[in-house]
Amino acid sequence: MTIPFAIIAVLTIAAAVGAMMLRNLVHCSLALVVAFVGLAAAYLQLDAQFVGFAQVLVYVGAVAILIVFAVLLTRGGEAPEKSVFSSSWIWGTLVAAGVFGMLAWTINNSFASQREPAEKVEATVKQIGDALMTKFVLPLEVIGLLLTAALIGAVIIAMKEEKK
Amino acid sequence: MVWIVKNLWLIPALPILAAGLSALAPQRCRKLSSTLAIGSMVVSFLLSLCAFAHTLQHGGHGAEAKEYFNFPWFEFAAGSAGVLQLGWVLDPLTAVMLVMVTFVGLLIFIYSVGYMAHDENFTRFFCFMSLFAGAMLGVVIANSLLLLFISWELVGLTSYLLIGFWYHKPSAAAAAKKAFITTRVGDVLFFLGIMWLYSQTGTLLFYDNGAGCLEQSALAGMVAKATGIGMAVSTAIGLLIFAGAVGKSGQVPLHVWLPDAMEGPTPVSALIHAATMVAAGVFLVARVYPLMGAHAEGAAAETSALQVVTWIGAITAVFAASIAVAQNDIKRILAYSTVSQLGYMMMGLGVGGVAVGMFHLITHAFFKALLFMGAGSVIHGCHDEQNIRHMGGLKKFMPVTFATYAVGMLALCGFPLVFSGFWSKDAILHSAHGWSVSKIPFLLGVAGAFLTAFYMTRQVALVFFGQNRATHSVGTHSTASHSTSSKVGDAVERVPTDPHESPAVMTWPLIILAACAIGLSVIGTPAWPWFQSFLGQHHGETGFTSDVISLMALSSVIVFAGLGVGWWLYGRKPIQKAGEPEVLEKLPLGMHAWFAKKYGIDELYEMTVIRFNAWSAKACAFLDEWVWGGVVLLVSYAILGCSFVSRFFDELVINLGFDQSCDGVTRGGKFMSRLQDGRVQNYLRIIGVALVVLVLFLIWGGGK
Amino acid sequence: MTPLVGYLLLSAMLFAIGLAGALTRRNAIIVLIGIELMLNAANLNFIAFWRFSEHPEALTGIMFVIFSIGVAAAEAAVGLALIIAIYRHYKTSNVDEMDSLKG
Amino acid sequence: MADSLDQIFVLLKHWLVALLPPAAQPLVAVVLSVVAIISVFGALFAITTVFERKGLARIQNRYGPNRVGIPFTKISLFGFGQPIADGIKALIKEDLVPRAADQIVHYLAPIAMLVPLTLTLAVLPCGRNMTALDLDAGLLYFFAVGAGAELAVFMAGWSSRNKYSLFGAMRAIAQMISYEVPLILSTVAVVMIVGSLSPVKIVEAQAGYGGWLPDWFVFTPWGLAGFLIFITAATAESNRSPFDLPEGESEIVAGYFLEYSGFKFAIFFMAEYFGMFAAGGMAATLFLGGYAAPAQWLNWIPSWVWFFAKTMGFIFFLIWIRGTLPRLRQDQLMNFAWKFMLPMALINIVAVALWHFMTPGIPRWLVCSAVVVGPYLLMGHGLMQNQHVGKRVYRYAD
Repeated sequence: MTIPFAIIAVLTIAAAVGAMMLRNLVHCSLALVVAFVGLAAAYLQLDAQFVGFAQVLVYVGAVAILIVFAVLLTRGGEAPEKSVFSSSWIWGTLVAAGVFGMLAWTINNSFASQREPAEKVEATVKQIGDALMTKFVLPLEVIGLLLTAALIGAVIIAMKEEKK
Repeated sequence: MVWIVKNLWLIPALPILAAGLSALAPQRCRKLSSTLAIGSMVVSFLLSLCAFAHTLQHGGHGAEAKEYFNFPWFEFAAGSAGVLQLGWVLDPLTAVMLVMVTFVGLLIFIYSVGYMAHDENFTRFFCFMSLFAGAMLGVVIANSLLLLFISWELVGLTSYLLIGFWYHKPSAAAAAKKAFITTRVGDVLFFLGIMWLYSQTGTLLFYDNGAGCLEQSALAGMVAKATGIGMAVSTAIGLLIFAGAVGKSGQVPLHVWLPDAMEGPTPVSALIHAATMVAAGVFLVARVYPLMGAHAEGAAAETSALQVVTWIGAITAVFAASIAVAQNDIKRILAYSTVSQLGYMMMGLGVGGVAVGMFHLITHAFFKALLFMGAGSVIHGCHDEQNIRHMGGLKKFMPVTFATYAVGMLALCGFPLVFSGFWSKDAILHSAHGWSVSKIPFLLGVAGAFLTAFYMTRQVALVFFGQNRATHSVGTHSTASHSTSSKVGDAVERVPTDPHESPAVMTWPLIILAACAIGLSVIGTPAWPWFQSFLGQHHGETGFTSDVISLMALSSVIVFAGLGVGWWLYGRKPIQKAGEPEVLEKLPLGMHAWFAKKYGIDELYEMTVIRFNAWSAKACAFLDEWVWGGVVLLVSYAILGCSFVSRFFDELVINLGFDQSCDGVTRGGKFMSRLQDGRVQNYLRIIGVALVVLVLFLIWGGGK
Repeated sequence: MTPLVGYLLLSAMLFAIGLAGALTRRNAIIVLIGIELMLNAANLNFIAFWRFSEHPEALTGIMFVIFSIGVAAAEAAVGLALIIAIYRHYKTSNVDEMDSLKG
Repeated sequence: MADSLDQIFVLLKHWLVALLPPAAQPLVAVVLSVVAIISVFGALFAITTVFERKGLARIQNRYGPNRVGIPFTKISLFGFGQPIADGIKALIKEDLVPRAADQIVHYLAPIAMLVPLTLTLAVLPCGRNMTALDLDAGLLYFFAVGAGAELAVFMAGWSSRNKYSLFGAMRAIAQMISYEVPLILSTVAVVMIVGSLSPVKIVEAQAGYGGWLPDWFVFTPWGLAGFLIFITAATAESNRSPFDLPEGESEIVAGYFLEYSGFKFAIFFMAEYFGMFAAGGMAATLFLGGYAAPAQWLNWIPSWVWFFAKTMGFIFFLIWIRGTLPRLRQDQLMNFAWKFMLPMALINIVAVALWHFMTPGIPRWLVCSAVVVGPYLLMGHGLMQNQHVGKRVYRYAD
C-alpha cells in the first residue's frame, strides 16, 4: 500500500460517491470526471500508460461531454425539489452492500492475494499496435463496425421525429 | 524485379481512381469526367504497352516468361498458413489481354463521348465505364484466384449498373436484374470451386514459385485424388470454375441474359461484348488452363474438364447462330452472334489450347467492337431505330459507317485470306478437326460458320441495301421511343427525317478498328503462327500443309455458301415494306418460329419455375383445406360433444371450487405482476441478489 | 508496489458504488453513470490482473480494456440518445415513470 | 562550443541536481523542469500579448501600447512594461461573482482550464534532450490532456448562470469537438510514417538533410496537406479568429468567460495563450522538424532557439490571421469541419499509405499529389458551387 495509491484510491472513491449522491446532475457528472481521472491515474500506477491516456481521452474528452449535454438536454441542469432517490432506495443500498461484501470476502480469501507482480513490464505503443494489427485484428474490425453502428444508431434515435 | 512488373497494379488502379474522382465530381462537370476516364485509359494503354514490350524483349516463350509479384494481404491466423496473399502476374496472356482491353476500351470511350453527348447522366456514365474497364483489367492481371474473383464480381456489379443505366425504362431494369442474377448462378458454383481449391491446395495464388495452385505439385496432388463419382478432384474443380465462365460469357444454358443486355447504351454493349465482360469468362478458362487440362498420366487428355468445355462451346456456337438467323433487332443479332463466337472460343480452348481460343478472342474483340459501334452509329443516325426491317438503303446516307461495318461483317463471317476472323476461326476448325474424341464439334463448328455468314449477310442486306423503309412507323414502333427521355436531342422532334452520318468522334474509332480487324490477320496465319508461339504453344507442323489447305478451302466454300444464300434470299430483291413476311418462314416444320422465339428458352425457364410454384402452392392449399382443415373440424366436433357432456358435470361439481381457484389465480397474478412491474431498477436489484447467491453457491462447493 | 488485493478491493468498491447508484437514483442519466462506473471497475480489474500476471507480454488485459473502452463509448452514446428520445416522448427522465412498454 | 551552448540548460540542470542528496534528486529534477516550463512560457505569454497588441495596431494602422515604462522615470520600454501593469491590474481588481452562479464550479473553472493546457506543454521537445516528459505515448498524452479544456469551458459557461455564457460554452464545445477530429487525424499521417507516438522520435525522424531541403514532413505532399489541416484545426481548437465565435463580442457578449473578472479572467487569457503555444509547438514538432535547424550550416545555432523560433512563427501567423480575416458563421464553421476537413484528413491518410508502400521516386510524388490535390479541388468546387462569393457592392438608400 503505497502513498500515491492511497491518495488515488481515496480520491476516486470519494469522487464516485459524490457522482452517485450529489443532487445536481451537473455536479454528479463533474464528480464522475474526477473519478475517471483517478482511474486513469491508477492505470498509470500499473504501468499501463497507453490505456491510461486512452481512458482520459475517451472518458474525459468524449463521454463526460456527452453526459453533460444529455443532462442539459433533459433539463437536468437545476436540482430537483423532490427527493432524487427512488422510492425503494433502501433495498438498492442493501443489495449493493451485499454485493460489495461478497466481492470483498471472495477477494480476501482468494489465492490472487498472494500474487507477486512481474518485476518490470512495459506495454509500448508499438507492441500494442502490432498486437492490434495481427493477433487482435478481428476484434478490431468488429469494434470499428460496432462504433459505426452506434454512431448511426445514436443519430437516428436522437433525431427529432417529424410531427405526424 | 522490373518496375513495370512491380507496379502493374497501376493499370487497373488508374481507371478505378478516375471513377472515384468523377464520382466525387458534381453532375455538371461533363468534360471533366470524360477527360478523366479517357486520360486514365490512355495512361493505362501506354503502361500496358510497356508491359507488352517487356514480355516481348523478355521473350522466353511460354511458361518461363511469367513474372509475378505477390504480397501478403492480411493475416487471419498466426503462421504462414494464415496469411492471405494476393498478387499480380505478367505473362504473354496477360500482356495481350491488357493491350487489347485498354485499346478497345479507349476507342469505345472516345466513341461514347459522341454517342452519349445528349444524356444528362454523362458523368455517371463515364464513372461506371471506367470502373468497368478497371475491374476487367483487375481480372486480367490477377495472380490470385481471390483477387480475380473480387474483380470478377466488380465486373458483374458494373455490368448491372450499366445495363440498367436507363433504369427509368422497366425493360432496362429487368434486363439488368436478369443479367445480374443469371451470372450469379454461375458465380455461386465458381465460388464453391474456389473454396474447394483452397481446401485442396491451401493457396489461391496461381504461380508462387512452385507453391501456386496451377503449378506441378498442386496439380499432381489434385489429379491423384478422386471424388465420389470417380472423376479427379482437379476435373471437378475445373468444372465448377468453368460454370462461372459459362455464366459470365453466356454459354448455354446461362446465355439468356446476354441478348437482353442490349437494353444498355450501345457503347456499353460494345464494351461488354468485345472487350470486357464476356471475354472475362474465356480468359478465366485460359488462365486456369493447366487445371482444366490436368489429367492422370494413364488416361487420355480428353478425360479432363476440357471435354465439357468443348461440347458446351460447340453446342452454343450452332445454337446461338441459328437463333440469330431470325432476329430483327440489329443489336440482338449481334448479341447472338457474340454468343456463338464465344462458343467458338470455348471450343477452341477445349480442342486447341490457349493460343487458339485467345487468338479468336482478340480478333473477335476488335471486329465485334467495330460491329457494335457501327450498329450504334446506325441507331444514332436513324433516330434510335433498332429494327432492321425499318431501315434499309443506309449505304448512301452513311458511307463511312457502311464501309467499316462491311469490313467488320466480313471479318465476322471469316471471309478468306484478308480478314483476321478467317484465320482465327480456321485455326479453331482445324484443331477441332484434329480432335481425337469425336468429330461432331467440328461439324457443329462448320454449320455455325455457315449460319454466321448467312445471318450477317441478311443483316447487312436489310440495313444498308434496298431503299429506306424508315419513313413510316417511326415513333409507333416499340423500340423507336428508345430512351427518349434521356436523349434530349431526339425527345423533342420525332418527325421522320433522313438518316445522317455520325460525327467524326464516332466514325474515327470505327475506322481505326476496321484497320485492326484487317491488320490483325497477319500475326496468326499458319504460315507464321507468331501469336500461337508467343502464347507458348509449340505446334507440331506450321505452314500450309495439305490438310490445312484443304480445311481452308472447305471453310472458304462454307463462307461463300453462306454469303451466297444470304444474298440470294435478301439482297437480290430487297423487301419493300417493313411488314413483308420473312422469307425464311417457308422453312419446314416451323423452324423459323422456333428460331424467332429463341427455342423458347426464356419461356421454358419461366414456365418450369412458375409451374412448379403454382403446383406446390396448389398442393399446400389442398393440404391446408382438406387434411388440416378436416382434422380441425373433427377435433372441434369432438370438443363440442365433450363439452355437451361435461356441462352437467360442470354446473354441478366444478362451480363450487371454481371461484376459489379464480381468486387464487388472481392473487398469483397480482404477485407476479409485482415482480414484473417494468421498473428497470427492480430487475437490476434482482440480478444483484442473484449474483451474490450464485457466487456464494459456487464458493461453498456447489462448483464441483 | 501495492499488492493486487488493493486494486481488487478498489475496483470492488467502485463496482458497489456504481451498483448502488444505478439501483437507488431516480434519474436515468445517473443510472447510466453508475453503469459506466461498474464498467470502469471491471477495466481496473483487467489491468491489475494483467500487471500481476505471469505473461504480461501477452497484453491480453490491455487489449480487453481497449476494446471495452470502445464498447463503453458506443454504449454511452446509444444510451444517452435513448434517454433523450424518451425524454422527448414522456417529458421525463425518471426511471420510475418509464414502466410501460407501449409509447 | 556550439554543442555546449546547445546543451547549456541540460548541463545546468544536471549540475543543480547533482548538488543535492541522492534521495531528493528525482523530485528536484521534476520540480526544476516544471519551474522552467512555467516561467519560460509565462514570460513568452507576457511578451506575446504585447506583440499581439502592437501587431494588430500595426495592421489597423494605429499605435499599440507604447507608454508603460519604469515608474517615476522617463524611460518607456516601448510598452514592454505593459504586461506587468496588466498583471498588477488583474491582481488588485475586484473579483465579481454573480449571486446566482454556482460558486464552486465557477471558482474551479479557470483552474480546470489552465492546468491541462499547461500540462500539454510538458511533452513538447523544446530542444535536444530538453523534453520535460519524454513519453512513449506522448502524442496521445498531448491530446488526452488537452481534451480536459473542453470540460473547463463547459464549467465556466454553465456555472455563470448566464444565457450568453452558456451559448458561448456550447458553441466552444461543439467547435472544439468538431475540429479535434481532423486535428488528430492529420497527426495520424505523421504517426503512420514515423511509426511512433513519441514527439522526440518524430523530431528525430525529420533530422536529416536530403537534397536541397531538410527532411521535414511539410515538404511532402501529404505532409503539406497535413500541416495545413493541422494549423487550421489548431486555430479553431484555440478559439482564435476567424474561428472565434465562442467569444464573438457582437453576438454573445464575450462567450463563456463573460462573468469572469479580475485574476480569473487573466487565467483564462493565459490559458488561451498556453493553448496557442502548445498548438504551435506541436505543429513545429510534427511537420517542421521540431528543434532541427533548416540547413546543415545553421546547426551552430542552439536547437532550442529553432524550436521557439518556429513556435513564435506560428503565433505571429495567428496574429496576422486575426488581423486579416473576418469571422465565420456557425453553420459555415460546422460545414467546414465535417464536410471538408474531415474528408481531406481521411484522404490524406490514404495518401500516406500510398507514399509508404510505393517505391521512392517521381511516380510516388505524382500519385500522392494527385490523391491529395484532386479531391481538394473537387470538394472545394462542390462546396463553393452554390454560394456566390462576389465583390461587395455598396448601395445607398434612395
